[in-house]
Amino acid sequence: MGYFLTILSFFFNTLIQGVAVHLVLSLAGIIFLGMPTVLKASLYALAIAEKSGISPEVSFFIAILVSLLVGLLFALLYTRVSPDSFAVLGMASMLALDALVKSMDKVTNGVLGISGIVRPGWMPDLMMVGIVSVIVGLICLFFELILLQTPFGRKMRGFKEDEITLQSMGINTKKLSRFVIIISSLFLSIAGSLFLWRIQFLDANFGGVPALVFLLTLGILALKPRIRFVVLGSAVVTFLPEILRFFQFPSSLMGYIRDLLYALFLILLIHQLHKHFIPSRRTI
Amino acid sequence: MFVLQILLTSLVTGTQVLLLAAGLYLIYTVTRTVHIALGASTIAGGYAYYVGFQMGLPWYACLAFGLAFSALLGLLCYFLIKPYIQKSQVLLALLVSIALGVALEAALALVFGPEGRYLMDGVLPVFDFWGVRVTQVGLYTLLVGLFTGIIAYIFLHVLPLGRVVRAIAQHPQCASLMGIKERRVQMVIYIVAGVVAGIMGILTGLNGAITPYAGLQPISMAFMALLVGGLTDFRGVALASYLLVLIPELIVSGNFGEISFSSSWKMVFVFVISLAVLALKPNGIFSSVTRKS
Amino acid sequence: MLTVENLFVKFGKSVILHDVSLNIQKGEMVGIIGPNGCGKTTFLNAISGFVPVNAGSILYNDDDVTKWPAFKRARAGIGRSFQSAGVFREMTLEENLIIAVEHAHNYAWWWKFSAKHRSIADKMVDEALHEVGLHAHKHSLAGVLSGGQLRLLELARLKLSGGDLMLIDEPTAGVSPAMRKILAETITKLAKEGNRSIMIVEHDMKFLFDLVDRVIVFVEGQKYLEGKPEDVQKDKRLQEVYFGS
Amino acid sequence: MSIRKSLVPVLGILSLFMIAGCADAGYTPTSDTQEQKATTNTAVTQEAPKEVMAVKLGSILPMSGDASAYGVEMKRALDYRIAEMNAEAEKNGYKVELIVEDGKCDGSAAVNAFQKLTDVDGVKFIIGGGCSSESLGIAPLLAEKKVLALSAFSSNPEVEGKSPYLFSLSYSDKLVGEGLTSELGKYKKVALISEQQDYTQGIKKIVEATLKEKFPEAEVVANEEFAKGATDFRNLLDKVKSSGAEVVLLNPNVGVTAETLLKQIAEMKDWKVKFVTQFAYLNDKILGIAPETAEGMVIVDVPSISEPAFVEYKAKIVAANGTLDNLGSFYTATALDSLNILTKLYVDTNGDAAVARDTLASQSFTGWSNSTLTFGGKSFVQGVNVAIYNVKGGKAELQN
Repeated sequence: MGYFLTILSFFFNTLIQGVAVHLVLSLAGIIFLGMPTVLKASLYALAIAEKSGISPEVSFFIAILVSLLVGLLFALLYTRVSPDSFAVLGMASMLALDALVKSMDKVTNGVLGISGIVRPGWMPDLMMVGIVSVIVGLICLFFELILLQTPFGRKMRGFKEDEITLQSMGINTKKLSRFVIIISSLFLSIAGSLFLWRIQFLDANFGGVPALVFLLTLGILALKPRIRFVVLGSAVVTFLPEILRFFQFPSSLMGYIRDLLYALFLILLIHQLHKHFIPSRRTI
Repeated sequence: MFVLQILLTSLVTGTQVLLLAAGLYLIYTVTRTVHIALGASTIAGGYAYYVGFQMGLPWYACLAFGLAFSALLGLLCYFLIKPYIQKSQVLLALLVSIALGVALEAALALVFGPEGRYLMDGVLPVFDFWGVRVTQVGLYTLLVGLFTGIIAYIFLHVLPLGRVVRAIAQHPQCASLMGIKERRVQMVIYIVAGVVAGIMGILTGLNGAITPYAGLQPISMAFMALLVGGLTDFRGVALASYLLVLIPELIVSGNFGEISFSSSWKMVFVFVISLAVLALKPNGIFSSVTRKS
Repeated sequence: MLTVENLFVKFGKSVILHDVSLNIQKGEMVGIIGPNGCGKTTFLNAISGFVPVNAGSILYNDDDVTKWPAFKRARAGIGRSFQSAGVFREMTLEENLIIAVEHAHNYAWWWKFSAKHRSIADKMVDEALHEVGLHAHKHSLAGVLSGGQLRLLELARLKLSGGDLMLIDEPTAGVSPAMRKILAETITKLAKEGNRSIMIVEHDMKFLFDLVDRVIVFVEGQKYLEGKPEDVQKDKRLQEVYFGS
Repeated sequence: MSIRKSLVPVLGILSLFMIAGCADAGYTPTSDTQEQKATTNTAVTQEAPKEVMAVKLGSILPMSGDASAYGVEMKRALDYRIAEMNAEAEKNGYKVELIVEDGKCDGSAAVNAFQKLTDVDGVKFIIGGGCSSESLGIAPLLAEKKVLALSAFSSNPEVEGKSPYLFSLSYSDKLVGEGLTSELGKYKKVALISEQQDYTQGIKKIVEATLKEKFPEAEVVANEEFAKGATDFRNLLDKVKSSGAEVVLLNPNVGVTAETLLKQIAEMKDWKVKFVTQFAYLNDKILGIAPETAEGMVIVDVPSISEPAFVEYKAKIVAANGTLDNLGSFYTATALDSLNILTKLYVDTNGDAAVARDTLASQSFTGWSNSTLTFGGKSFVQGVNVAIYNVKGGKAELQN
């Protein structure tokens, strides 16, 4: 029973991250490579807050606050520098945060990571975590479903295709892009907190390039502005590694084979899907 | 003497970043693609040299083998990213490049194992002068860096092919109107960038050791040097490459009494400096404003 | 309505617009012509806020908009069309117009769920599409339309956005003669209905002279000639500019 | 509206779950290697004539990732011993079944493996975690589920007192740290160079604490850390040299990093200083590369087991299942001891982990790694002392 629950909560956890990636990458076309950084920063906020004696619920809000703060930093950066600089700085921020976390071991316990993270009282065991993940996952999915029907959703789709035309219609595209980066950061930290409460251990190597490839695959699978693509993408990304379990790979090579297949899958996926992708944003 | 030693060692590291930034500069200006996989292909070039070294080939044969492999890799990267360059889909080109980088690194780890490898046995020969030391490989790196810089300058500003590259960079459509086979030039650029990156991978490997996952940090630094330096002028990129290596090295090597940062903090300072520069001057230090429309 | 005083626009060292002053009354239609690279489009970009101004000022309905960002000027009523038709090709014609309607009338986020709002918006969209004769393609993606049809859709959207100054950038570029007649009618209807002022940048002199009240000729970023279409057409300085003395 | 259209795939996915759910019952994760599968099948089909107790043990070991060599080699030793015990199943009255899960030397993977072992396989006795990060990861979950875990090579001092159900037969790094500090304390100006990796960070923390406590007058003039897998230490070494340190603790991870560090020290011909290091340099190949730089280096390491009976037994395992070089003699001994002790406790308490825990904490046992193995209420086994080596002419010679 437990393993089924793990897969279930992993799927819905991926769904929440899928919504975050769908909003910023698929809908708005913003190449936000700093997502793993936002995720890792909010997780460390949660873990450090809990370790310094704060209750899990309050620590959760601290994590949300930190993710919004880091999201805001990225949002301001997005409107300040060119999209390519934003992409590269996002990736470099992953390396910088990794170095920071591993060097400040007085605060973050360094390379050893933080273990023994306590779940909230009303969420004592795996069963409850699974149920909460399902509920929160559905709420986030429903939220995005509504969002796509609002003016904001249409403006985001317009933003991806032609920011200049939107501006000529009187829409503040800077505020729009900042809002979507912050919203996606919020979703990322919600997914991250649930993951951390399930695993109860924060590894210092969390959130590197594998996490980025994971999120980008989600983004590519759900490149159409429809909810069902987010669900489909999350399912594929959840069950893809499971297929690996049926091959008899020597376990010492398993990690590398998984990364290799994930990357090749992403390249093949993009190659197949790129025929009906819209050209990236036009500048006059 | 201590500061002089830090400067010299940082000069070698800076040249490594510069070599990578040169490859990136060519690819980015001509095809507007953020080619992250170049980091992994530098390491692959180093491993190709290692294979030759294991087979007991003399160093020049290993070098030739390494560079040939890097050129092939550059070609492979080009064919995989080509469809997205034409349809100017920057997002997809970037994602494919990241995935290519991850695939390459995972493949290297599978074949050669996660442990580091040496491209040369024993302690590196060292030159000592005025109380300062530099390894033989480090000296070669400086010479290669200087040589590449001069070639790049001549290539871009004197030779006809250089003008072609700059024409495509500024306005691809009218470049193809003038009969420049854009496709072929882009392919040549990817191969040249692959070879230059291969040289960097081999020199870095010789100067220390080579590990499969060592590609991401140098490519990030090279990219930030590209952006901080400004995309219009390679001299800006060259200066930014050295600054982005030197300033963090000095901070990390400095011993300011109580607070002293150890070398693991380097990447934090590289990021903070690039962030500060790009926030103040979004187009980089040396960029000139040109009409965008 | 719109007053431009001593406008200077520079890129690096090259001066694109050199001391340009201009005045447009409410409901007036003004045309701008001139050889390539004389700064026509840059002038539109400067007024609509897409290009920073180095010196001079732009007053619109007695607001100094020189420093305003593009979206703020658009909200104040400066509509803008583009050479390559600012239309979202991956969205349906209906969605293209709905974005304008819901933004111009700043509908609440939940308006799509209330039948009342939906019917009002539908009526507006249908009416606008009928006017430009594109109602048949209402639910198809804008990408399927031809160049001229895209321009018509853009004009329909401009009407729904409700600005009272329209800057139209080379509407006839790549458009068949038959379609040009429809474009001219649509632009005239657009101006007359809302008593809007229109500024059109155009190469096709015949199309422009039949349409506008006043013509301005730009040469090397300066105002070279101004006046009624008939006078400007007969003026020999115009021949010099286009066909060389 | 598109809600109806988007519900269809959602239902489709959930039904996929149902299948995955019910398939779950018969589902054994394939991370077990081939021969492991063989043992579980034989246990089911072969009807034991006499009442033979099935001893079900779980194990979390680093089968992939950086420390995979340790996990793979330890499994060889365990499999050999289990095959030996199961051959006399009728005589002993019990038959051992071991389910191995990959902890990837990573806390979150260890927790996943733990949840799978306890939820799916219902295991109450676990050999592991392997790496300290694995043990630290699962420690908070042991008491909650009343599962007893006995580790063979987790040596990070943070394991001490982490959970009443977590024990380690390995010496604590504290011992090695104190051994190193007593060498470093002989000098006034001390420098530390350590890699950002869980074993080396553990050592560094102990050395810092013990220096402050036992040798207050020794001043730490440089305390440098470098990222895992770094390959260029020249600026770092110059900084340490300029700090005027008289003794330098070299604290890298074993393998290429240690070799690269020594090579780059050898490049600094004019830097004569005393080096103290942990077992990473107890390797003639590395010392042989720069013998004159390594001359006089002090190496503090784990005791080695040289008892003939053990050496002979270990040789038999190597002949049957393959080399144990990475694991080394001490950790091969602790691996076998952990299996023997857990099996004995399982049989004596009939699989009751709580009673087994109390017995393990209080009583003493005999084993290969030490004549008497007692925990005395502590998480680490007591009474293990370190070995000091001096490097002469590129060779490490035992001092005491």
